[in-house]
Amino acid sequence: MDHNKKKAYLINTIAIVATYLVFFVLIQTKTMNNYFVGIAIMTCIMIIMAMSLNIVAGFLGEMALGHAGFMAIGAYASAVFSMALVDSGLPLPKLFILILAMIVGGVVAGIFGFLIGTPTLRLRGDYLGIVTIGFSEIIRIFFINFGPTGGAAGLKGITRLVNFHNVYWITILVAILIFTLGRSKQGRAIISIREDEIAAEAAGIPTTRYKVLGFSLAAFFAGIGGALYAHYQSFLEPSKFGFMFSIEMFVIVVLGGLGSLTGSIISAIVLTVLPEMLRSFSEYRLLIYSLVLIIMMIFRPQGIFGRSEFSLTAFIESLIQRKKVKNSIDGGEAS
Amino acid sequence: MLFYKGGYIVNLFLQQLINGLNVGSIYALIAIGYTMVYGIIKLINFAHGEIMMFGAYFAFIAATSFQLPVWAVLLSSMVIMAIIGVTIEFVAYRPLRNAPRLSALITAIGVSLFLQNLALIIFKPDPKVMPKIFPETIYKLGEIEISSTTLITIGLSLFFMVLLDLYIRKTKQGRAMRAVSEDKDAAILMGINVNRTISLTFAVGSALGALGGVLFSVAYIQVYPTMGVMPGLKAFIAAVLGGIGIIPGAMLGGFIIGMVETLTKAYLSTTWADAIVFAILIIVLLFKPTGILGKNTREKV
Amino acid sequence: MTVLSAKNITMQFGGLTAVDQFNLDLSANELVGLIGPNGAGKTTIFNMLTGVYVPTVGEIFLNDQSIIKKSAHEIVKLGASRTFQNIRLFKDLTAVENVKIAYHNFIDYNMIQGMFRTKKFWVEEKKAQEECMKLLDIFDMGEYADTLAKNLPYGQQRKLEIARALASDPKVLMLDEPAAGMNPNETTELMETIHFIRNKFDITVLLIEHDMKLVMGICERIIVVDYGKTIAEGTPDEIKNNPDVIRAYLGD
Amino acid sequence: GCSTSGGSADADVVKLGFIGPMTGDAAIYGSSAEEGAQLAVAEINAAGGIDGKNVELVAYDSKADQTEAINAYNRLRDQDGVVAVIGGTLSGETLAMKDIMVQDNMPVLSPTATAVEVTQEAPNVFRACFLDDYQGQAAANFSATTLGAKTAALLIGTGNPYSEGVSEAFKAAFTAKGGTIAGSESYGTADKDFSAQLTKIKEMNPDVVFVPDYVQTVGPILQKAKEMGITAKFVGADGWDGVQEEYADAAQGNYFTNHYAADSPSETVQNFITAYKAEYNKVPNSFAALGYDAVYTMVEAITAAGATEAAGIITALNATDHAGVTGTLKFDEEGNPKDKEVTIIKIDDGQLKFDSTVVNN
Amino acid sequence: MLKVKDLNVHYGKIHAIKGISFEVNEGEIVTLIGANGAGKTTILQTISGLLKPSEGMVSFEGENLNKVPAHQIPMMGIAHVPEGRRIFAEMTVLENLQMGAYIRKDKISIQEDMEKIFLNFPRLKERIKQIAGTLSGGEQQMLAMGRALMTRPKLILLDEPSMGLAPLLVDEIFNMIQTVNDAGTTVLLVEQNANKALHIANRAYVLETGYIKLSGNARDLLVNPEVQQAYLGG
Ligand SMILES: Nc1ncnc2c1ncn2[C@@H]1O[C@H](COP(=O)(O)OP(=O)(O)OP(=O)(O)O)[C@@H](O)[C@H]1O
Ligand SMILES: Nc1ncnc2c1ncn2[C@@H]1O[C@H](COP(=O)(O)OP(=O)(O)OP(=O)(O)O)[C@@H](O)[C@H]1O
Ligand SMILES: [Mg+2]
Ligand SMILES: [Mg+2]
Repeated sequence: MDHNKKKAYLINTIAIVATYLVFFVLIQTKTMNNYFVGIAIMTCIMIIMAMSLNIVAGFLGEMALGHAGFMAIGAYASAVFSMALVDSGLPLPKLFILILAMIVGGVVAGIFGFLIGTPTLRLRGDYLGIVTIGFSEIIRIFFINFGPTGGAAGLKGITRLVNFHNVYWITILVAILIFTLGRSKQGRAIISIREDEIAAEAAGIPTTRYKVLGFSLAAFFAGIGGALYAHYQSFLEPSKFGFMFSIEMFVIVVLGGLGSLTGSIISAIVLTVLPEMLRSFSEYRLLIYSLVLIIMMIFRPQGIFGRSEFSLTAFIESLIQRKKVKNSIDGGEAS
Repeated sequence: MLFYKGGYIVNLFLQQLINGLNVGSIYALIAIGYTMVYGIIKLINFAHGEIMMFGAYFAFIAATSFQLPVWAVLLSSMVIMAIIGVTIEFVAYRPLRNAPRLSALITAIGVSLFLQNLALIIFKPDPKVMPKIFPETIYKLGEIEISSTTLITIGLSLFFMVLLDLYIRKTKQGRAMRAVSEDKDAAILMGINVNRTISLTFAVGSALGALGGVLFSVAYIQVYPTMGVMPGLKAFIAAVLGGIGIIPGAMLGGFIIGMVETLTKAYLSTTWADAIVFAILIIVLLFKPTGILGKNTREKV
Repeated sequence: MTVLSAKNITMQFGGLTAVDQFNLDLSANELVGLIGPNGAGKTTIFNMLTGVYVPTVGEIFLNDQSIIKKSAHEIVKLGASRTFQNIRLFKDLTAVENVKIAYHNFIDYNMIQGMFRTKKFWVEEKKAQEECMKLLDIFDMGEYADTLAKNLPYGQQRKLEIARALASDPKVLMLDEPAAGMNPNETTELMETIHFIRNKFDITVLLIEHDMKLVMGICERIIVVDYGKTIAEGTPDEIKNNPDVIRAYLGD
Repeated sequence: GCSTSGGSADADVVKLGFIGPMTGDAAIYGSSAEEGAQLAVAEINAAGGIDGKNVELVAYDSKADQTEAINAYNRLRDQDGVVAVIGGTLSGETLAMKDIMVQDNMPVLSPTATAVEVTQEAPNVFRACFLDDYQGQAAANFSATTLGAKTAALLIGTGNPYSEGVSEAFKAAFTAKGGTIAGSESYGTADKDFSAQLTKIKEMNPDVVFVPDYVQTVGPILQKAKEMGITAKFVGADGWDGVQEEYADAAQGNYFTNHYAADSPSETVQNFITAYKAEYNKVPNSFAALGYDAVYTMVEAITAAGATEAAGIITALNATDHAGVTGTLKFDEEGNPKDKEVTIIKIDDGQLKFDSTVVNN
Repeated sequence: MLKVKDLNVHYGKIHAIKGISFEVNEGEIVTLIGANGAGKTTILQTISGLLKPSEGMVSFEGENLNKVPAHQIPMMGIAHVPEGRRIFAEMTVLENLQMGAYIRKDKISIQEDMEKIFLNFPRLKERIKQIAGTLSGGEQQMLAMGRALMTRPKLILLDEPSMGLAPLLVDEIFNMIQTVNDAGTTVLLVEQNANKALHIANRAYVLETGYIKLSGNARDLLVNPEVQQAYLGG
């Protein structure tokens, strides 16, 4: 048991480092140009957004359709903070500013998650969904009308602090944290609410508290995603954080499988890269994209991975296994 | 003088109320379609706004290219959209009948995007101007003006609401719809043709959506590919506000949203109008978690 | 010593009085049956005792502490837990996870420690796993630990629900028709299990059941309700021969 | 060396990039500008291209979304190897790309992005349209002087920087000329129902109502205003172009500021209109005209530079003196059009009639 | 009347029914008994068309049911009281009963049947306007039974009708089954309460994980030591 766990850790660590090294080499040798790097960065940000949304939609089982709102809060809060920090002229290293900005973005968004979640989480299902849409629209309208952050014209002049290297490791860190959250006492409590709220109460879970916790955590990580976004784009426009963007994130989560973090990751990659691949189809692009969406859902209604996680260890083992079986058959024939 | 001033303020207010009633009745019609489909398969049919948009395009074509009379314009658009609605259900939603609800929601989003972009390719992005298909007269009630279009819109939505509500509550087929919405297998055991019942619901819902689309485009003159998005969202909010799945609720919600929106623009702030609509929705839901007419049934354990 | 007591609790739904000035006193370590015709209000009594419903009138004390208006999870923490008439498991979780969720209050690490997997996390999780496995073993369910609840046979699901209710270390355990849907053999087995856990955990058991073999077989005291009111109370033998009970409930 | 594996290898074509919204709510702007631009490219190629090399316009949809725009731009640069970019079409998307464009020193000419910041601190970024405040000022001057208006009401699209920017300038200039702003009303970008605002404007009874927005918004506003019996003159900005088509009745007798007049005797203008109609079977709007001019200007600069290398093109752009459909285009040191004259158009009988020109001092 | 031949049913990869054959003759009460998960519910659901068999066939009065769409099966005269009752929880008691009569046209006879049901279950009459979902467990069971009878079936499939019922009602339900049967309705009964089931049944089949293990006359099975040991509690 423990041995297996150690093996899994090792394999996953190797895979993470190896993936990074591949990208590192590709970027250093300019095999991968800025266009691809840009897509890779956006993909990482979308992975964070999808995983954080998965806390609410997958773990908690609530239909949250306003994730872009929290992302907006995180983006604006962190941007205002980092702009002030840069203006102050303190000689701080870039990465340090970025990390501080991320924390600020995450915490502010988390606080909003808490404030919004506390009164609204007693609503169920579709009613909660509509309320989350409502809040995120209110947030967007606020930024459109709020002069100090540039209003509708947007907030300009944010220092670009994000590059592939830091965003990759931050994404990995967020992924690990959300993963371990799901497998902790707190995560189990949140998941039990999804399974059956009344039973969860009867099992002694303070459901309201854990709902708010799940909601705030999701908002916190969305805020981090927003902070990264702000410091990658260096320009923020309120219109970006509209209803369709929330929907886009929601689609990623459902397509990957509600509750499956690896699903979110794969699906975020597919759905960020796919539209880029379709770019040359110009106006047919969204038509194809929507068809792909419908067809994928029809053939895989529970999402790519359902509720389970993709396990690299198990995958490798099954590969080895198959090879062994094949070998033994081969051997059999030879003898 | 003072009296005159007071009367003038009241008139202005009444005029704004009528403006609100007009928008509201369109939201109400669209919301009824949402609510019906939701009622039966618990699916937020995100494509409903696009059904509305296509309905408007067909009416536009019927009115301009074929020069059909009003009733034929309305009828043809409603019939065509009913067929398209049923087809969409058959192709995109039926395979997901037993899938998790959120998956069907994603399909609905897919269908919505698909239709919108299809319209963009077929009809191009520039708005078409909807001809005035209703005889245009302005009625004056003292200082207040009501156009015939407004009256027709309000009348039609009230008519359909009452009709549908009676249908669903009182007729056998209506009961069958509710039975299907609650438990499909049990409905089959009663001898109900579930697929046909669902198709029928989609047909009715889509026809109403189309009608809403036509009225919307007549009231606001234009037909364009993204026209369904905003009214679709507002109508959805209306349906939720009134208590989703409940037809009079959709109607009530539609009128409330229309009123609130107009009065906010008139007396509070235009920029914040949408935010205020949402804020009211949220506040109402906090006090009445299942919408205004929603029953607060607790799950029996 | 009284563990759980209800004073004149009444529950009204609209015009319907489902439970009417009902009184209850449970002593430590008792095994009490609550029976009565369908719709008599038994489940509703459970719902009030466990905080699912707030009584329209009346008072409830658990270990001399009023639990009226306390939420369900607080009452669990104070020592009363239950099972449901229609099984309510966490269907997509494994059996052991179901139990661990109810063991929640005895796992001691905070969220940060959990996310960063400190030493404390590992120690506590190991303890939780062991304790929950012990509970499953009591019900002979060890082999099913990693099976998803929804894939368990019906009888096992019922037992898992009891195991889960025990994980919160209750003083009072309330079982709502635990034998429903079980065949006579399974019922007999369940009877033994209930007896066993009562003694092992030293708890009070309140039990709703329509299977007279089970009720008469293990209950020390039986309360009969009809139309929300107690109509009889006594030992199994007394109840068996009570004419009111025979007329309203048992039949002849 | 920084030669990449991108598609720039094809030496026989000169690739220009184009970015603008072609789907979604703002699709009309992007696609109009692209149509104008494509028309220009076709004409240029028919006339022999750039030193015999064909020009190719690679156009990508920005979906009016900043991330999309950045991706599109990155792709144009890295994958398609364009030598210059026409775009973006909207201010927002252009601002989003600006930083990277400046870093790359990519020659950029936006046909239609009107926000002030677009060209600031960006020596490589130019634009073909005049700025928001420029035409707002012109409209105010025209209203006060030519129309003799004493009071004006404004109807502003909030959340739309264009509408806000032009209104702001109008307000300032109109008051400076001694006029009074009777009040201003606003609406959101997605609004379709203007009855509440117009009911209030009717009560204000101003001489002039200034409504700087695009046709699809202005049309219904004018229609509604007419239905409600509002008699004030409506004045607008270049977004009105096209209003004579579908809303002739409602727009009758009103004015707007524009980049060019379709009934201008200028041969360039008439040729453009004829060609555009032939190609797309509709009348061009000012987005199309600006897209068209932008391509010609850029191609002239590339030809003048004699090479497809950025620094040369930018130098050449700075020396531009192009007589286009939308007037003579020269750039000031910031990259904005210099002394561009604003044309005042009157809508009359479903036609756009040249009324006068205004040059702000 | 009802013939099941070589029936195989799968849930995805799970092979729940593995080649079962049996029949029910007109006027009989036949009972299926067996442990949890033996496949009793699955068989009933296949008969009423809710599940499609992977192999084999079900025929009713000579007609192959596999070819009949599920919603037409009630019209042929088969009613099904499903496991877990499956009443329409948000409708009133009355509306539930009306749903049972969905396939019938004759208003007068519908009314008569309803009165009969109220006679058997006076509790339902008391609660006629109540939302069915708020009924107690036993009340819901009565409603489910009443609803099925409203279709006027020739054959009624009962899936654990006594589950959760008070002893008095259990007797009543079994009496009712007898009455219904006496009135000419054939009954296929699935029960955990094997003792009672075998007492009223003519014939019985004993199921074990997808197979028929034993079959025969109900009286004989009642005294069969194997059955006593496994299903009658000793
Ligand atoms: N939420 C509710 N709304 C309305 N009536 C209710 C509600 N819950 C229960 N009732 C009614 O209260 C009465 C008591 O119900 P309860 O479920 O407590 O009965 P019970 O004794 O548990 O019966 P059974 O043995 O059949 O489970 C019933 O008549 C039921 O219809
Ligand atoms: N929806 C389903 N998906 C997968 N397997 C199922 C499903 N329903 C039943 N099964 C399996 O099929 C087998 C037969 O189940 P069935 O419900 O028919 O048994 P039963 O005899 O009615 O049991 P019970 O007495 O518990 O009602 C069981 O092994 C069960 O686990
Ligand atoms: Mg009960
Ligand atoms: Mg069964």
